Amino acid sequence: MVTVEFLGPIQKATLSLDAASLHDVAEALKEDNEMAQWLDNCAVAVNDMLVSTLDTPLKDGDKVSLLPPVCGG
Amino acid sequence: MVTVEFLGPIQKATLSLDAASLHDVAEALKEDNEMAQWLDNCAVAVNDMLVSTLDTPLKDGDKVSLLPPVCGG
Amino acid sequence: MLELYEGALNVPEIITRWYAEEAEYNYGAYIPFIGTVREEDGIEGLSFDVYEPILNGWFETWQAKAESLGAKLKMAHSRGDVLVHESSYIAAVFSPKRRVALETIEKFVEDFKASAPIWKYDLRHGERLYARDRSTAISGAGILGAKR
Amino acid sequence: MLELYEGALNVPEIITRWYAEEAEYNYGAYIPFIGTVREEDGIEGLSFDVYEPILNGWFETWQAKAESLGAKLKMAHSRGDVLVHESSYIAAVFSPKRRVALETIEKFVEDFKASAPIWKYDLRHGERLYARDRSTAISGAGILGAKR
Repeated sequence: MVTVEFLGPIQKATLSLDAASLHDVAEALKEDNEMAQWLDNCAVAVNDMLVSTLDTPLKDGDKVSLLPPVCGG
Repeated sequence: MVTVEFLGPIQKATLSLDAASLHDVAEALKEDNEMAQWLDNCAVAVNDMLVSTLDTPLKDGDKVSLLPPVCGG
Repeated sequence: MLELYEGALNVPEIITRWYAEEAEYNYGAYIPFIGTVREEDGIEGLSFDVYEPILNGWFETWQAKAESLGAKLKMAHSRGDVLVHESSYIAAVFSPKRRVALETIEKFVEDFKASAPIWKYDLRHGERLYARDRSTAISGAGILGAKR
Repeated sequence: MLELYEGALNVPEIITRWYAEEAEYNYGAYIPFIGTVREEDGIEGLSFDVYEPILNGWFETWQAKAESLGAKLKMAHSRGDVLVHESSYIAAVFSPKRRVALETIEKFVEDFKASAPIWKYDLRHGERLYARDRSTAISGAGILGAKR
């Protein structure tokens, strides 16, 4: 099981799901209509490191974070 | 008569001389060996406005200032 | 050094303390950038969410870059609500030389705006509204939405 | 506003007073640049001569340029002696927007170094030695030395 957390303005509770890579996370989130507005503009971190490909493997206990568009300052 | 003042590191007292333009000031200063190291690198102001040509006319009471290389900050 | 505060920053305290902290380290240039909430479009203020683990990593990467130039960075940011004319952000560079200081503060502040995991909300009639139109997708965003 | 002081600048007083002075004017960005005397080559400090009439004119020209961008400039500089690790120079910009602030402080500080009528001396064993090798001829200098 991995956990998927949604940062900042995404109003969604943390999920737990079975996933061997980020492809599996992407498939699960595409089923969720609420997420449609976010998938194209979120960055993704695994265990707090940003990643650039869905091929990123996942293992039990990993934390996946979705980071929507930012505006600090 | 115009006055010629020497700013910053130029160790020279203010001069008074007859001059119809900055050409006359340049000629007078070229006679002065102490000034040889300064004439090529000084900017010139007339009545506290920087000028860019020796053709600048001068009238009685004008103040000419020589500004050697600067380093503020 | 990265400092996070609840609510508005105490700008005089922070910028003078940072100056004092580095006074003996022989830096020739100190440039703090201070960001203040502007009164516009009738907002009462802004509010911020900060995701600290990734912000720390981003800041440490920048600190290493600054150190390689002989410089040092400091930053302070607010969480939660900051009212108009209060300040929410200070970024600062110390450097032996002015050119490095000027170039580093500019690049640091611009990358901060583009990359730091901080989310901004307008405060309007007591509501907290995501400032989506002023927000920037982080470089590399969108992989989850890509077609297989 | 241009402020000249005998000896070292009181940096905390100046940068916090400037912040307070502009607090209600809805500027989004404040960037002070603080220049501090570095300990190098065994100097005890630096010393400065300032020619105020031309400095004022130079500063007013810059202030008008800043105003045309909606920004405001402030500057403080020392006359006379400033010891190592003391500060002699502060330039600051206030602007509604960050890009204008970052670009203006850089251009202002660089033009200051090239153009402001201020002369620097090293203090060494109590002597005041013109820092000729670090000084820059003002743009257009040299007309008096030209051959007729």
